[in-house]
Amino acid sequence: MSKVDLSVNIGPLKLRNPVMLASGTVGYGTEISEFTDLNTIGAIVTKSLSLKPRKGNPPQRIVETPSGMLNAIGLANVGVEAFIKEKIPFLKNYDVPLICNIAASTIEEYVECTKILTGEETIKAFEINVSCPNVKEGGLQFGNDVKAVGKVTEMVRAVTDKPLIIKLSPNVSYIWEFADAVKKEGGDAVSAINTVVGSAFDIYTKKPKLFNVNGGLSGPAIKPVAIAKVLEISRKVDIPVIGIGGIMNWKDVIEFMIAGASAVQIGTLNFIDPTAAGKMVGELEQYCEQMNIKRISELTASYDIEE
Amino acid sequence: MSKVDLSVNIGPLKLRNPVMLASGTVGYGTEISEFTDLNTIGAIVTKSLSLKPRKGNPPQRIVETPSGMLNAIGLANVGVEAFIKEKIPFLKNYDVPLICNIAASTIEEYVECTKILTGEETIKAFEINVSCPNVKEGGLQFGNDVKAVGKVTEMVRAVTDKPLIIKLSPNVSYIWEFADAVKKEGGDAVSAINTVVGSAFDIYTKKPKLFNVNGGLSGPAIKPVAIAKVLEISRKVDIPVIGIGGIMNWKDVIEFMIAGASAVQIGTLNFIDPTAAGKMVGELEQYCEQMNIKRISELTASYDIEE
Amino acid sequence: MFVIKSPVTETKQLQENIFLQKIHCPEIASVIKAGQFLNVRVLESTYPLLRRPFSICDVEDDYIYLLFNVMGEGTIILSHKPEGALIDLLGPLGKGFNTEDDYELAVIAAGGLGAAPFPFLTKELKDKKEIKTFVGGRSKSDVITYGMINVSVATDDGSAGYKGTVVDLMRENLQELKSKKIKVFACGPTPMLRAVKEFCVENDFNCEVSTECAMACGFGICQGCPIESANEKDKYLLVCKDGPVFNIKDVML
Amino acid sequence: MFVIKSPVTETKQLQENIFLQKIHCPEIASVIKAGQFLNVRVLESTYPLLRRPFSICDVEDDYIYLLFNVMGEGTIILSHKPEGALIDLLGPLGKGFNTEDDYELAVIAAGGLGAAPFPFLTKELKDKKEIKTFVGGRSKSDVITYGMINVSVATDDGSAGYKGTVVDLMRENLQELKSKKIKVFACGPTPMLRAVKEFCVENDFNCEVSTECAMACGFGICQGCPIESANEKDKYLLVCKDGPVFNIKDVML
Ligand SMILES: Cc1cc2nc3c(=O)[nH]c(=O)nc-3n(C[C@H](O)[C@H](O)[C@H](O)COP(=O)(O)OP(=O)(O)OC[C@H]3O[C@@H](n4cnc5c(N)ncnc54)[C@H](O)[C@@H]3O)c2cc1C
Ligand SMILES: Cc1cc2nc3c(=O)[nH]c(=O)nc-3n(C[C@H](O)[C@H](O)[C@H](O)COP(=O)(O)OP(=O)(O)OC[C@H]3O[C@@H](n4cnc5c(N)ncnc54)[C@H](O)[C@@H]3O)c2cc1C
Ligand SMILES: Cc1cc2nc3c(=O)[nH]c(=O)nc-3n(C[C@H](O)[C@H](O)[C@H](O)COP(=O)(O)O)c2cc1C
Ligand SMILES: Cc1cc2nc3c(=O)[nH]c(=O)nc-3n(C[C@H](O)[C@H](O)[C@H](O)COP(=O)(O)O)c2cc1C
Ligand code: FES
Ligand code: FES
Repeated sequence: MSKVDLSVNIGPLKLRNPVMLASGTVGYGTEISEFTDLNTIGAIVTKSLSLKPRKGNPPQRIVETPSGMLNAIGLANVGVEAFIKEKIPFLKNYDVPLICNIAASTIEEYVECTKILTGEETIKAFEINVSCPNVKEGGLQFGNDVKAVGKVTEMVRAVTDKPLIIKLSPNVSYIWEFADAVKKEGGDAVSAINTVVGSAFDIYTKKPKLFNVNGGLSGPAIKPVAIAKVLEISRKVDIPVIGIGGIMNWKDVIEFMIAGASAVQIGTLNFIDPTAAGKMVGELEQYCEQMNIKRISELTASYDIEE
Repeated sequence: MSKVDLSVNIGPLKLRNPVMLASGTVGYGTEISEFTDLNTIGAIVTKSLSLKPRKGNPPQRIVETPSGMLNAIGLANVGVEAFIKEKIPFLKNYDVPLICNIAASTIEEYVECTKILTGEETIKAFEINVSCPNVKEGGLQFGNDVKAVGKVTEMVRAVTDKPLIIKLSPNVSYIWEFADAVKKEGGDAVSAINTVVGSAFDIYTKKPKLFNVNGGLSGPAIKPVAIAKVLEISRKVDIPVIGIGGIMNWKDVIEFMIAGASAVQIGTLNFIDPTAAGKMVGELEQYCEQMNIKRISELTASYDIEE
Repeated sequence: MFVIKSPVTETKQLQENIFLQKIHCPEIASVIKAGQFLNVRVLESTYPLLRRPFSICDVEDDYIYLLFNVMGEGTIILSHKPEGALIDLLGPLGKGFNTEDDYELAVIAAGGLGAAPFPFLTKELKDKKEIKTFVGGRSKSDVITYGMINVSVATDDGSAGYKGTVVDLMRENLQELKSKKIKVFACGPTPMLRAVKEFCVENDFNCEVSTECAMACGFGICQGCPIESANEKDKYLLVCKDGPVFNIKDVML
Repeated sequence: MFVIKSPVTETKQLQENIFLQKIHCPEIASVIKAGQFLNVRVLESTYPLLRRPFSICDVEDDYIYLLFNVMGEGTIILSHKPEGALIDLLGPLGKGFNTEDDYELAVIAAGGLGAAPFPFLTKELKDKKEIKTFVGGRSKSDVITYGMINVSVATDDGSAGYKGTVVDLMRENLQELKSKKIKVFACGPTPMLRAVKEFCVENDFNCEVSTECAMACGFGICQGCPIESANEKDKYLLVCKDGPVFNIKDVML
């Protein structure tokens, strides 16, 4: 047995270690399970689910940028019903906490999805995506409006007793205000950050490289931004934070935890090295041993900042 | 003589070409003049000037990040007075439009600086930095508050007839609202973007890598973000935009212009290749010739987006 | 599927801009099929960040071959890999060509770098079927015939072979093609694939095309590579997982 | 100042982790002075984005030498440059050592990689002044004596030479140092430089130190490299432009 306690609590949600797989970067777990033993990671978050299946945006959906990538997938997903029928059975084979990420165009749809899913025993928590910048009719207004985020939290809270995480948009002036609204309305934690709005043009055709024009920037390019957002929330609001954005290795995980994260999610890295998340767990343990840290949770918000 | 007309207008300000050097990345022109013939570039923007000299932040002020860098210089500058006495005489030797960038902690200080400088014939325009994230006592509140930005524009407008550019912060929900306020209050143009707030921690000492904790992210990492912001302003507000953020070569210049920029500024690249900005001008001309573009200004907001 | 670091054993410049790279990778060599691809991480760095997809060009014992042209940063780096350098491969990915159908003559149609998957397909087919290959390019220097047999060449500018597109050339040979039970295997730029599709639909030829799309993951987790399904309305298939080889009946090009 | 691409002609591994790189660059070789530095772009890529500063280690005809240890991405890439590879140099930068003062004995104090500027300084001084060199490191493998003369070694763990810091060793030799008119030239980690300063102030020795700081530009335009002035209150000097070599009287360490 290891001398280091790698388990972490995100409010009422207990994970065996802080390394989760981020929404939209592992589908529903099937493909990644060929590379990473899901039983070794902290939790898996599904691709954003909506009430009905979504086709997603036409191509091109992906553009590479310096140390990052833009995506405009358009929340392509199988819908809540097919998820329960076709995807949950596979995930039942694993002993890994399943977190359902939900995206919707209206508050009612968020509530409806949660109601349907909350009865599923396999689902251990909900992550509400209020911040996906790619869906034109919805998403963005929620993510950028403190009141709407508060309202979504309140309404979803009313229909589930499971841990409730709100995933925040970085594309706002003060992210802590959103975390504060989540806390006030009974949310258990926030995830920070979703992707940063970005765009790119082809200089010969003058067309946007993404069909959707704007996309979400992810990957190491945004890590400093994500660290600043996690720190901002951590210093201002007493709520657990899940750190996300550009994590490429175990060092980045530690950096997020120091800046205030209770756990982290691995996103874009899964595309580049689908074995990486699993491997990090052991490396985190080594760091803790080397630094004489008994419980990894001690790292959360352990920043040494002179005031 | 070239067949391509490279000149651009930024409201009342006419430049011989769209390639400007960004504030804080060329000091007051002395050092860069050893590498780039200032007479060949579009304009030079000074390091942000404040009423009194500023010492700036203690080290560490610079951190490299993937395809980017964080800086927390703290607006170190010689102050308005020394600028006039010691720096303007050097710049008088060149036939390059000099744009004075001003940073301040109060609206009164902005006005005061502008009043003092507007009499200097060498100064061709003002760029008001409302968005520097590194000065704790000032700056940030302006940059994130639409009313304050409107107010600064109005007050500075009242004391100068020279072209007035407001440099906007990207760290806001809707940058177009700020551009709109600038336009309403009589500003001639906006510059977008200043740096994106970011942070980084050392995982062994748990200290922030920057003394100031937060810094401004610049370089190619932020280019997609800057492109999206320029596009947002261009689609919503009828005001000239100066595009800034992560430009590494002439292709990036074209991309910014297509997305809506009338001209651009080169920042971080000056540190890496101080000859680059000068070299771009010829490359822009070649592109125009190849694409059969008679005036480079035709490129501005020439994006081909299906609605 | 493997994520594996394997040594480059040879990088040969076939033509201006076009490279053939030999890699020692028994794990992948022993299982990969023609039409499948690998997603290659060219540097252990954040730039380029994403892997680059390449068709499997050929397999020889424990060795695999990639055929690529230098497009941008990723392929420049790849082309400079010295002997012995490790490259990080993810694969085999996607569905390969279905060679098992009922036909006598395999008709291969390659446009430019679309030649990449065909040396291996040729090897897989040559003892079982007759093969006729049509290779096109803008100009002589774009025509790649490496590893293919029974080749007719077309160039847009007439600098080699027939003057016209590869599909024009196939049309010229229509009688011969109609004389046997054939299956067409095509790979090349999308406009060419559209022309191939039209040609095959007209003549009721069975046809598989290898498609391309910008990709992030290459194995179905990012949803980055949609291609419209021809069978189900309002549904996208994934190029990386459901393809890259599709029967022309199944996708909208 | 030049921005110039010059070919690496040799990369020699001096010790575990420590490399000496020879570059053909007559432009810089003919003007650079000991204590000045170059800012090196290791790749034409956005990662690593910034140049990396390196002291000029030595100059020989048209060739310059860099001495570096492998720290991270940048120095890894540099250490792998094959013969003939071009690297992009910006320099000469900063102010070098002032060797012209009035003294008989030049006392060189190097800690670890702080040895880098001293082979060239030694060459500049050796016909004009007497030289005594103190070199320290944590352990034997950190001690670099390349290109230096009249060397005494100190290691923290006693695995080579004197057991203790390089300043402890200088203190041991205080009588000898006091017997002549000396000037101390020091380079190494900041704690070492502080100790050197203290030692020199105590004994009223003239002393110049070569300092380090995270840098972006290296030539005075980013304001990224402040060091507190000892003469003017509330003023920073720039390590890259006003330094990296400072007289200990002029800066707070
Ligand atoms: C299934 C598949 C098989 C392929 N097989 C081969 C092969 O065998 N030989 C070969 O030379 N090339 C092949 N390609 C194309 C090859 O992947 C690109 O040429 C390569 O990625 C270029 O990388 P680069 O860094 O040199 O170019 P850059 O232009 O600098 O970068 C390419 C960027 O564009 C994106 N991209 C790649 N392909 C496309 C596309 N079709 N449309 C839009 N964006 C794209 C990539 O994600 C990457 O970010 C294949 C592509 C696919 C999808
Ligand atoms: C004037 C000067 C002269 C130097 N001379 C030499 C020399 O001759 N030999 C040698 O081996 N090293 C020297 N160094 C240190 C050398 O620049 C770093 O070791 C090198 O940048 C490491 O790069 P890397 O990418 O391998 O390491 P990484 O750790 O991956 O990257 C280094 C990063 O840290 C920053 N950085 C560099 N130096 C420092 C520092 N002192 N404090 C904080 N951050 C820093 C850089 O900007 C860079 O972004 C010198 C530094 C300076 C300022
Ligand atoms: C291709 C792609 C698809 C994504 N889809 C979703 C999604 O459906 N729901 C969601 O909440 N976040 C989604 N994200 C955001 C990620 O979960 C994560 O917040 C973001 O990518 C930043 O982390 P990274 O830099 O590690 O990728 C997606 C990201 C990518 C790259
Ligand atoms: C070291 C540094 C100092 C800067 N100082 C200023 C400043 O004083 N005033 C200002 O308006 N912008 C300042 N900026 C922001 C740049 O002008 C520019 O908006 C930003 O860096 C984005 O462009 P880039 O990615 O091309 O660097 C500074 C940027 C850097 C990197
Ligand atoms: S490339 Fe990721 S799903 Fe196809
Ligand atoms: S490193 Fe830029 S001013 Fe010194």
